[in-house]
Amino acid sequence: MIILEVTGLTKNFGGLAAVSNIDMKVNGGEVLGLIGPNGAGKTTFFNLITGVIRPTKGQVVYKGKDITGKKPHEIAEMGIGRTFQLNPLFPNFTILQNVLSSFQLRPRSTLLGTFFNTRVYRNNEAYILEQSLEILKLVGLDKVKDEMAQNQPHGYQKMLGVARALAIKPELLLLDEPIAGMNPDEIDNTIEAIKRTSHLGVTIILVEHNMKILEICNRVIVINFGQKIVEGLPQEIKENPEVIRAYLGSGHDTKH
Amino acid sequence: MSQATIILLVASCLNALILSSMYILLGLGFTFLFNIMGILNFAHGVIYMIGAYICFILASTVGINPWLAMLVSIIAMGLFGILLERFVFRPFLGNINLIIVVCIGIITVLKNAVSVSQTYTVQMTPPFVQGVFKVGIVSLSWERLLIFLIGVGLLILVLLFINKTKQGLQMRAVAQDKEGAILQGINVNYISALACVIACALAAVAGSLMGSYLTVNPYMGDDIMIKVLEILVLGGIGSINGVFFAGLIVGVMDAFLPIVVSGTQTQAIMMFAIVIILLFKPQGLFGKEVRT
Amino acid sequence: MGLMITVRDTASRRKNYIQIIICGILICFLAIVPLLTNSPYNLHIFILTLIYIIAAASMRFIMTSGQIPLAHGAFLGLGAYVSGILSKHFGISSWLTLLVAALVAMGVGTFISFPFARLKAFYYSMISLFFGVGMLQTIESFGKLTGGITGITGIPTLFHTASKVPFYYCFLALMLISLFILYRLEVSRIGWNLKAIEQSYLVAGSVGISVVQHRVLAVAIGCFFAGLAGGMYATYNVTISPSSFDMAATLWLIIYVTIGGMGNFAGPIIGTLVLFLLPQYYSGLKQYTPFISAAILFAVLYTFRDGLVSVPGLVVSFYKKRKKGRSKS
Amino acid sequence: MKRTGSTLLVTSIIMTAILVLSSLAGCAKTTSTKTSTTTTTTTAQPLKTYTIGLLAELTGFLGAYNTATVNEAQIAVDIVNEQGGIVVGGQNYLLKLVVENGQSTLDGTTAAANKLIFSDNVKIIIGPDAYFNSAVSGLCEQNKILHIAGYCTMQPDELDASTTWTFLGQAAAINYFTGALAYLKANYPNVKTVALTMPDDGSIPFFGAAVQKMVQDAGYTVAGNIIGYNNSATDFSPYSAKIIATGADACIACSGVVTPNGNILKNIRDAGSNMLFVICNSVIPKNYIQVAGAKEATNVVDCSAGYIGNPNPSSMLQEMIRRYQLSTQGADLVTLEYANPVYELVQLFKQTNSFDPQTLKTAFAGLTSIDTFYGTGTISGIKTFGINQAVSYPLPITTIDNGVATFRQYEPAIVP
Repeated sequence: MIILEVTGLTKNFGGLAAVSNIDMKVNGGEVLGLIGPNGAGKTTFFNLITGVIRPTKGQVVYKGKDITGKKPHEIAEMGIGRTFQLNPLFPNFTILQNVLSSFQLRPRSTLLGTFFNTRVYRNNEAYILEQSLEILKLVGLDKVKDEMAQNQPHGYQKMLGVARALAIKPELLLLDEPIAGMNPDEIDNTIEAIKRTSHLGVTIILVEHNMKILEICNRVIVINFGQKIVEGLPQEIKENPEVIRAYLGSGHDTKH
Repeated sequence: MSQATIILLVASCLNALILSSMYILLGLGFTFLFNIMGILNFAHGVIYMIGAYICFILASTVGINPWLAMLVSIIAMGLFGILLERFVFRPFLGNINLIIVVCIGIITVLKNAVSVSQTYTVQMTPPFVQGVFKVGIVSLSWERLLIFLIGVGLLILVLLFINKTKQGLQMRAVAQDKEGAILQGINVNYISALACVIACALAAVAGSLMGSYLTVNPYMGDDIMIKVLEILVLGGIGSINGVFFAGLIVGVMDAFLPIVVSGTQTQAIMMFAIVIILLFKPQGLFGKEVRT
Repeated sequence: MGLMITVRDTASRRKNYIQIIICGILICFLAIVPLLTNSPYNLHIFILTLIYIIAAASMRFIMTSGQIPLAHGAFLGLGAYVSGILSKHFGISSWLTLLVAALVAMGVGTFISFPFARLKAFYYSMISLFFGVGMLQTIESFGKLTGGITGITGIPTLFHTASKVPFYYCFLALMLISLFILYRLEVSRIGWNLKAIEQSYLVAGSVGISVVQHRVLAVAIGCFFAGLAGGMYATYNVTISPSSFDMAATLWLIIYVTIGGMGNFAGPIIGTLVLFLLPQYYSGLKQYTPFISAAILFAVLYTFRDGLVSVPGLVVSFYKKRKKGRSKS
Repeated sequence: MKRTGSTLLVTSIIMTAILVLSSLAGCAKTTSTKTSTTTTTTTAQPLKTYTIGLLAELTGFLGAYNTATVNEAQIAVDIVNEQGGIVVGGQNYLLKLVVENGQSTLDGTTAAANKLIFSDNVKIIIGPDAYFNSAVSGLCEQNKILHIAGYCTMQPDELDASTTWTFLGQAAAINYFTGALAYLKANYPNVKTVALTMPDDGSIPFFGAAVQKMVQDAGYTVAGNIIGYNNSATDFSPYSAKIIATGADACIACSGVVTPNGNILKNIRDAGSNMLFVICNSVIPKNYIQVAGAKEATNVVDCSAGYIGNPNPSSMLQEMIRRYQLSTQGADLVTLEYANPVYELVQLFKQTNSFDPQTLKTAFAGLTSIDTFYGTGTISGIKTFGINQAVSYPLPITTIDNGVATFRQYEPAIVP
């Protein structure tokens, strides 16, 4: 069954089109890789889906509902979680507090309940606490839960991003360059964590310019200059000449 | 339309131009500081006041030529700008609260220092030029014309500076993207200091001129400060063109509103005009688009 | 309160106890102030301090969401004028006007903040600045009702007694209630969401925190207490004038918060206490007093920028470090 | 580096702690000492002092001006003390001024008045300036404190029938206006319509209304409404343009300080109009010449502070001028707005031979004339203020032509 459908999505910044006329379908439960060199418009694409910026034209349909141009928190409520490439966390909170403060939606407490510290509110918070600890175990951050987030190594911060995204109990999870700038064993851990997550039945779209990610994708879409150039299984993509040209054209490991 | 009304209108238009040139002069310096260091220099009005006082003291107490006095005051305030950047702004960059507090400290010290040190007499800088000339039915004093000319002249100079010279280009680079500029090997501290110097020098010019046109007193900077903020926000934070446009608007309002309403109401009306404009165009008239 | 539970390890529990004890001592001290001083004037100063503590604390509450309300002094004024005009010209009971003042301030604050809540926090600061100045100019220019620049005199008071003691205890109670409410909000999820928004509104949005709602909520609550404080000021001080709610008032509130310590709930309280009571000590210097104030400002600013509340922690860490150094050598 | 920093911290904490504690202690101490000073007036001592409260705006926009006037008052007190002080009840007293700062805000002034009454325990308060009296008169009424205002802008609650303990010890805006109007009436018959201008600081509904009435009673037609200007405007030429546009024969600057009035005059002349310009306030003519410029300062009538061209100044006034110039390197006297009340008080003390405010009040209210630095003052004001407690004295009229000020005559300037 199709969980997310994007038709003719376009975003122009001034003159140039960051994303132009992209169509795609995402099936429930799959891991979809969205790869392309730097500046190909991958992050813009995520921002468009999650309502951070409004598309110039085109439509985003999630589980049959049109979510084009909704507010970020509304889209999050509908169960689309995401991580960020650059500032994935609240720097002045501890790891655990980061995850705790990401539980906004369910269970939810009323304003008055929150203020008067009712039993409901306290139960909710207790429940949230154990949930958070579980999530931290899942992504392997339970050892450092009381450390300040900003003092953590890059890999941990990225994983914290994933944990926070999981906190909203997403059915669709958008990961923005989850392994960018990681060292090899960090990459292995991350990929493990992503696999575990997807086994929980979460649909995952991940953006990378690093071809290594292909091994966990069921399906891959390559975009360049804001346009979809090929779509297919990881194997086909690896050999595809256009892709290779795109990558050699803009050396993808100049970054970092 | 009677002749009196015509004279009134023409005179008001001239007032508008003169006021605008003064406001834009101050607004530019303020915008530089904001663009390059990302700070709101609430002490700008006081710097203007100090500039006026230096010129006044040299010209009337010491008794040297007012033009020379103005030059000295410009240089002095320029140096003051360097100190300001190094010891006041740089330590607190990025924390707007601390910047505000430190600005209050400076304002308190300078203002009270002046009002304590000066005995109560009417103080004003001797005029730079004198006399009146007539254009048709409207007559205008050379003094006001001078203020206008110097204002415009300096504006052109500043524009040439930021558009033509190397430092100017570097300034724009820093204003657009600090990290990028650092990567490009631009010395941001140097550029910031330069911005401070320019801002303070412009304030000193404005202060010296107004000090001879009006009188000097320790509180002359307060209203100007609000005007500058109006211009900054109305024109769009950090946009140079915005400063020009907003400066003109505020000048026109200041010249024409007093004719229809009385005294302090002009201020109130202007404020709410601006608030309403911002309610519909929050990023100002020339501001860049802001994302949530 | 899950966010609190997480920090319930032994060390921080001890810290909490210490905080509670300090609060207790402070409250006891404030409770016996009328017995300590025999002059109505000193009591007058303390009453003003109570009022400004509410103002400063409410301002900090807004600031936790990353917005700097540059009209907070004006909102004090709004409250003061609403309560003053209502009770003087319309003869409404002062108790009622306190509430009305708070609600009016809250309403106006919300109205102003709403269009700007979805933008960068900076724009709210700017609009509030102009709104504040504009409001004062309006008060000054429409003299019939507001008395123009001279302000309003002869406002009916809460207690018709010469003694200031009833005022003191009434306002002390009001202050404690306000602080309690603000504290509960801060340690609850709302407070943490505000802090989250302040750190990164992008991330906050992505986990389902409604940035707009929370920012507006923060401003509304802050302005409510500002209005309350203003009303208290009017009903106590009998005379109000625009000049005491101008830009400078706002900036001084920011000073109370920053010097006390932005990072801690106790910050504005300590800041206000110190910066309000100290000037009484050197007010004999007449026109030279501002210099002392400025000196204190710079001293605090350049020695510990996290404000006075950060001092004990710094001292403790300093001695711990020294002990370590000893044990090493 | 860190280490020194932290030691700095420790010291500064201790400092702050000490300051806080001692501030409380300080409050308590001040009260105790003040009570003791007041008791000294009753206990037997060779040299006794009597304390008078002086309420002034030492900081804020009135700061510089009031610092000067307070200085004048202090000089007056010094003169009295050097002449051996005053004798009350057969006992010789030296006068002492306690100055409190109102910070140029109404609330600050209220606080300062509270401090004078409750903390310094004074029974007589001189000052404050201008409309800040509205904060003080009521307090003095409640606490039976003799209050001698330095100036009065006719705002509500400053001086009216309800404030029986408040006296106006020094010529106010309305006096200057009365003098100027009388001179205008007598010497400029061809003036028919006048334009009125004054600062738009909330005084227009009250002072403005009174002035407008007086002008119409004098048989002039007022051109347009009263033109209120913003005291802190950057440029006053819009107001000048407005004044010229009214096409009046003369413009009367009913009150206000030198900067706006001088600039309005200057801009009127620069705009090519030569209408008669009448200034009524305490500022001396030479300041207007300075602000407006020699060429622009012409065809001006000025009714200003009392000591200009005073033909036979009292010995007190001469002494005052001498000392003031000594203390300020030859600056001009300002207005004596706090010195005159001191002078009047001294006379009252001598007359009633007591410090009791009640006695002093009844004595003052009973008088019809009292001596001032500027000569004999008349006590009047029943029609203007609703109470007969305002001291007015002859004010000098000066005309300015091409930057030359010439003293014309004295106008009685008695407020009805």
